[in-house]
Amino acid sequence: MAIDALLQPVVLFFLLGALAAAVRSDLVIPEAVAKAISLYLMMSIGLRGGAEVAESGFTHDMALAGGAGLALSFLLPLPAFWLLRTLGKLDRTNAAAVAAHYGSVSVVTFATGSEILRQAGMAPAGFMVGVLAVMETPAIITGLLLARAGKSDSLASRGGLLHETFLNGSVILLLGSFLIGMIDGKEGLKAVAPVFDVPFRGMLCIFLLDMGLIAARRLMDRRALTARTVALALLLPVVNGSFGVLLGSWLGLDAGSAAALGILAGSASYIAVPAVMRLALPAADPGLYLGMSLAVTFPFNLTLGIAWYGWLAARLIP
Amino acid sequence: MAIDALLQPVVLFFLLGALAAAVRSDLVIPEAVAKAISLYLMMSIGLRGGAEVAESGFTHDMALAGGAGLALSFLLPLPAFWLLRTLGKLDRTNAAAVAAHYGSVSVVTFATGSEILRQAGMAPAGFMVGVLAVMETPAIITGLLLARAGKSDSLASRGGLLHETFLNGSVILLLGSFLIGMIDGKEGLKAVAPVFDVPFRGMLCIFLLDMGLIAARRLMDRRALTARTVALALLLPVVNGSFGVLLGSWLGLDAGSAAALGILAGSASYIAVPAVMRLALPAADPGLYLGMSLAVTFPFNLTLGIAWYGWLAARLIP
Amino acid sequence: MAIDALLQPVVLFFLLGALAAAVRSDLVIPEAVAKAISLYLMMSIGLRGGAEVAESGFTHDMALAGGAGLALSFLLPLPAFWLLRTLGKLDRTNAAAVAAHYGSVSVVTFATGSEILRQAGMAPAGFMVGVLAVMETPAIITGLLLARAGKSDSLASRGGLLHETFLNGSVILLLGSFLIGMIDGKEGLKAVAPVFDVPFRGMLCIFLLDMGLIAARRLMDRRALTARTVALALLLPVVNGSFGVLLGSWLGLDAGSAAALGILAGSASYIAVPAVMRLALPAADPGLYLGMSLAVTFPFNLTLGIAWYGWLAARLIP
Amino acid sequence: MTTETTHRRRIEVLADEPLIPAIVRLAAEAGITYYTLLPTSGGAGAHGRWRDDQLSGATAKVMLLAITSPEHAAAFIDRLAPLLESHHLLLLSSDVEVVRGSKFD
Amino acid sequence: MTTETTHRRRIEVLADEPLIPAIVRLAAEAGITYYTLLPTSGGAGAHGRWRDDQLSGATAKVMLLAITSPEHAAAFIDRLAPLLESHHLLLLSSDVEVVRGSKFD
Amino acid sequence: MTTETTHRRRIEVLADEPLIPAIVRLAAEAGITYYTLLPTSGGAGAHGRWRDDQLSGATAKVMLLAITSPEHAAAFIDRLAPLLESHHLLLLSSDVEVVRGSKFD
Ligand SMILES: Nc1ncnc2c1ncn2[C@@H]1O[C@H](COP(=O)(O)O)[C@@H](O)[C@H]1O
Ligand SMILES: Nc1ncnc2c1ncn2[C@@H]1O[C@H](COP(=O)(O)O)[C@@H](O)[C@H]1O
Ligand SMILES: Nc1ncnc2c1ncn2[C@@H]1O[C@H](COP(=O)(O)O)[C@@H](O)[C@H]1O
Ligand code: NA
Ligand code: NA
Ligand code: NA
Repeated sequence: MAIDALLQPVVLFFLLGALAAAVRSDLVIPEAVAKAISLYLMMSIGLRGGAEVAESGFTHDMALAGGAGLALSFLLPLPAFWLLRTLGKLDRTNAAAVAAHYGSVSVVTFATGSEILRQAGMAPAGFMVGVLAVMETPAIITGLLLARAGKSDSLASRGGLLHETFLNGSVILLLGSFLIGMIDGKEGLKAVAPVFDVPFRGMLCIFLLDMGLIAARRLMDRRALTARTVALALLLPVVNGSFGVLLGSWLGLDAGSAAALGILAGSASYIAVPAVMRLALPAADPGLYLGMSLAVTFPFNLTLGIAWYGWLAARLIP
Repeated sequence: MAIDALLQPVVLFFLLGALAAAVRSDLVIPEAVAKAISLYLMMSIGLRGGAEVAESGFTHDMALAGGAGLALSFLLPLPAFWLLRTLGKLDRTNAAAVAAHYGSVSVVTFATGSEILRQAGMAPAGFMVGVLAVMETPAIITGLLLARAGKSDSLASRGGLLHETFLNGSVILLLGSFLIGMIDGKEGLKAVAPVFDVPFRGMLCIFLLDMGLIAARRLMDRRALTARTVALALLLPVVNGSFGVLLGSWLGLDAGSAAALGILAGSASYIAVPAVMRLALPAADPGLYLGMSLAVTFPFNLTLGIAWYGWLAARLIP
Repeated sequence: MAIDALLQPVVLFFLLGALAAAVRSDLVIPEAVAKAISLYLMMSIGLRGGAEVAESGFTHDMALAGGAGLALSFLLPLPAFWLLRTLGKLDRTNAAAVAAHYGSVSVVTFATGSEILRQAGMAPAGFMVGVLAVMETPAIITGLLLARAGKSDSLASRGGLLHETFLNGSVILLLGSFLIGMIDGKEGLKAVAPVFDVPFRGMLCIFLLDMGLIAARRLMDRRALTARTVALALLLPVVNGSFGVLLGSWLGLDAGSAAALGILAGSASYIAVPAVMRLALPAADPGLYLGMSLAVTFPFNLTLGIAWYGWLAARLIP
Repeated sequence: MTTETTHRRRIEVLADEPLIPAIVRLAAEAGITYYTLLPTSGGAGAHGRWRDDQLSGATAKVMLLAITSPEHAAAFIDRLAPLLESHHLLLLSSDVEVVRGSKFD
Repeated sequence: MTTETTHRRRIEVLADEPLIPAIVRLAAEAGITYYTLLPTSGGAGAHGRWRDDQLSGATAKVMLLAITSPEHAAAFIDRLAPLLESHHLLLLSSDVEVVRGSKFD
Repeated sequence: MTTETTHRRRIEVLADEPLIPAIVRLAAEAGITYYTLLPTSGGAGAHGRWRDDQLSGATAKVMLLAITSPEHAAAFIDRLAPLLESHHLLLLSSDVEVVRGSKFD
């Protein structure tokens, strides 16, 4: 699976973007369009997941996976925080901010992973999209508690923080589309499938081209990254992701869904969490948390992590 | 039809957008993309309408519907103006500006209505797209006459007004695409159907998500709206729209086309007319006319109005 | 072929855009979206060309066409420079800058031409996309040598020039997509065909609408253009393009590929080359080179040039 | 060496997009033919809050920047002043120094 | 005729997008309720280079422009000054002339 | 309490996008390493009218803003002045006050 996965257009376009940035080409995807594609991906993922749940109905597995996701998002920041403080030598604020990113999830990593698993005949269950939505925010709360945030000099004390945390646009769009998918079902979505289903993988290619550009440019301007933090940005996904797969298999999920839980646990946020952290923990360095999650962990997951979580799940759940 | 219509993805995405704005989420569709989708919708509507006319040839109904649309757009602002002055207690300038919006049409209301009618087996004739194009501008002229505009202190006296009125980008794009559709016909458009036909409903979903955000945000910042103007923004579409359906049925149009004439009469512009009014009647409050047309009338038509015009047409024209 | 070609949606949308600009309508395609579509076109052209080469394997024709393209791009600026100096009465710097544009190529002219040829049963070989990529930059080098550029007062001496020349975003994207197409082949690209293959012609329509607007607006603000330079902007494509067809036929290429070589030779760059010239030859007038290539040569090729190169190739290579 | 600079006026006008062509014509009447337009993304004033709106463009605001001589600046301000309130405009004027002052008359 | 103008302070704050609503609230506390937001596309400072980033918006910077009285300007600067370093803000203050000065208190 | 402010120079350069990296390098030679880039959407000058053009970016203009000490500002102006005409640049210089002046040398 690993080699095949690496040669798929989605991954090759990511590498093309990274290469273009590495040679300092001026290639740029207009940000308005990149943003729109990221919204499209969330709508599409939500709708398709919801439609599948509408078909399968509520199941025991669904509740288990949801609970597991909630727990993971709340708790994964704790060991991560400890590693970042000790091995990473980060101060409390930065360690807490980074830990929140690793407890939360990356929508695009999930999307790419789902496609690769599907290709390999291990499609995750539709309800995993719900788990994805559930896992976005709890980690932020843990992160803020770890940082003992909310000191008086912060602009965050002027409000807006709760909104950024719970009503983040991407979370709402994902959950809302999931609900619409559940209401309308596969049949009701037929008329919009030429936009939200069929072109999904192609749109993902364009988005990953942009991610390659952004990730590589961040890596080249790695002012904030040290050898220690780079090492942790490789270690955390492996540890968290493997644990996610183990948990999924222990809970009796099918192989595809367990692999997806691993992908969620192993991925790190770079859209919802940074926006909250900029406001809540302004003293934390965005160069650090975006550098780790976007420039190191994201490419690692895309190229090796997803393949590893999939392989592990296939071994554990035959 | 009403309930089914409300549960369609297009409407649900509108409600999702409105909800996101209502809870003050930061969800935003990049404006460049929203603008591009609105241009896409006009191209698609124009092409498909033109291709249908190319197939059906010119008919008696077409001429009747065109004449009716022209007359409606010129004359509907008159009773609206009177209602806005008396019931609405607006000054002359504001009443004239608002009246022009209600005489003109909303392309997206028409597009959504056509899809809903088509779903219900009442597809309007292709030439109704021509009627849509015809109805965009006459109401502006009536509005300006009502306002006795063109006083010397206005920047409008420096020209540009005629261009904004008659050569508004959206009108040209709609008419031009209609012509291209007529020239190339269904056969000639086959190669571009994967862009201009198949994905239409999905694109409409994305656009309506944005409209939900914009409409709800305007409603929440309703500084310029009073109970009276909100009531009129609900009354005007019902009155104008019902009259449009009656007129269509009296002229002998098929049920779908009569319903579409009702949708056109009942809808209010929020793209072409505001741009002209800002220049021609700067003293009129954009918060008022955009608030009424976009934040009240548009959602009303989308959820109830279209269903009502369709029901009425189906009753009158069996 | 000529008349049919002129009535295709792609060409009609170009004319619609030109007409809208001519009547000074405010129609505008948001630049972020236009830019994104141009990137899309390059990805699509590259992928499809690469996939075709993956199927056909490397051939003798491919090497010949590549060598011919390289030579044309390096050498076509020389006679163009001479004509621009003598007939065009341009100074050395401006003549050199313009000559570089005509030695290089226009991706959209190639894309539109390929579609028109395909329609006429003369589809060019997939490797012509590689020739397109090869022809983008050599002309820039010849142009800079002709201008004896690099004087000390130029900002270009502060570097960046080599990057702009060889690592221009559009060149990298085209070549990279071509490679991905070769790696994945038609089979591997199936999942992304709904984005990169099927909607190609429709997307081209939207882009050409924008090109019509831009070209006509430039022509109307033709400050920098003289009767002589306009005449040359019509003469150069005919001469270069006919020579390209002759060369292709002499090398034994099939009729479609020879016509495509003519289109490449006859077209003038308006994306990659202007960006380099602004930096390398700041004293050259962008109004002149963009006016000639975008406002005169591009419309000429679209409406007449392509048809002529196609006709010539069909006659020479039965 | 120190390059010599000249004093000029920096005029800034914030206006709804549909009004810009007319304001450019007004500026030309006051002798100002060179200008630069800058985009904006939101704001708040006496007439409420706004966000960027490219849909109709009716309430998208654009900032016009013109560097000019004190005389032309005064002529322009005189013409624009009566329209400020009715057209919801913002008009700013400040000092600026330029090289090659003759280009900015 | 020469239209009379009044002196005011031009305040500019460059801040990451997620901070803007909080800064707008801070400005309101200092008596500044009217403002305009301008987009930016890149830059470099003590904390490194950046480019426009609409993806998360976390590091996209926005320029807030407010014309106000010297008193309100001072009150705003007093409140913002302690946050400048920790929040990576840029704060500028300069002179500007406006017509109808009472609108800009 | 009134926060202390320091006088600095506000330098603005309007240039075609492809020239920006070279201008940033020129600024660095003059000791200016911090700057902000602002987008523009159109304008008119001695070389004609223009509109935003992201297609090739060749004639899209960007505004570079740098706050710096008078010495660095002068050094930058000296270097840029000879290029103004040939490169179609706009160069503005004005006074501005900042908090924590040492950050803006
Ligand atoms: N004092 C100010 N400072 C900055 N921008 C302002 C100010 N007053 C008004 N504006 C801008 O000008 C627009 C129109 O102002 P108004 O007519 O007062 O609503 C506002 O929405 C703001 O964007
Ligand atoms: N002296 C300056 N001139 C212009 N912009 C600046 C200056 N210093 C900082 N900035 C802007 O403010 C941002 C944050 O500054 P810093 O906190 O120093 O990284 C930078 O990325 C620049 O965009
Ligand atoms: N006096 C001015 N005020 C504002 N912008 C100007 C001025 N002069 C030139 N510009 C801008 O600088 C660009 C280049 O100027 P030019 O080289 O004169 O064509 C113009 O297109 C304008 O956008
Ligand atoms: Na995670
Ligand atoms: Na109407
Ligand atoms: Na050529």
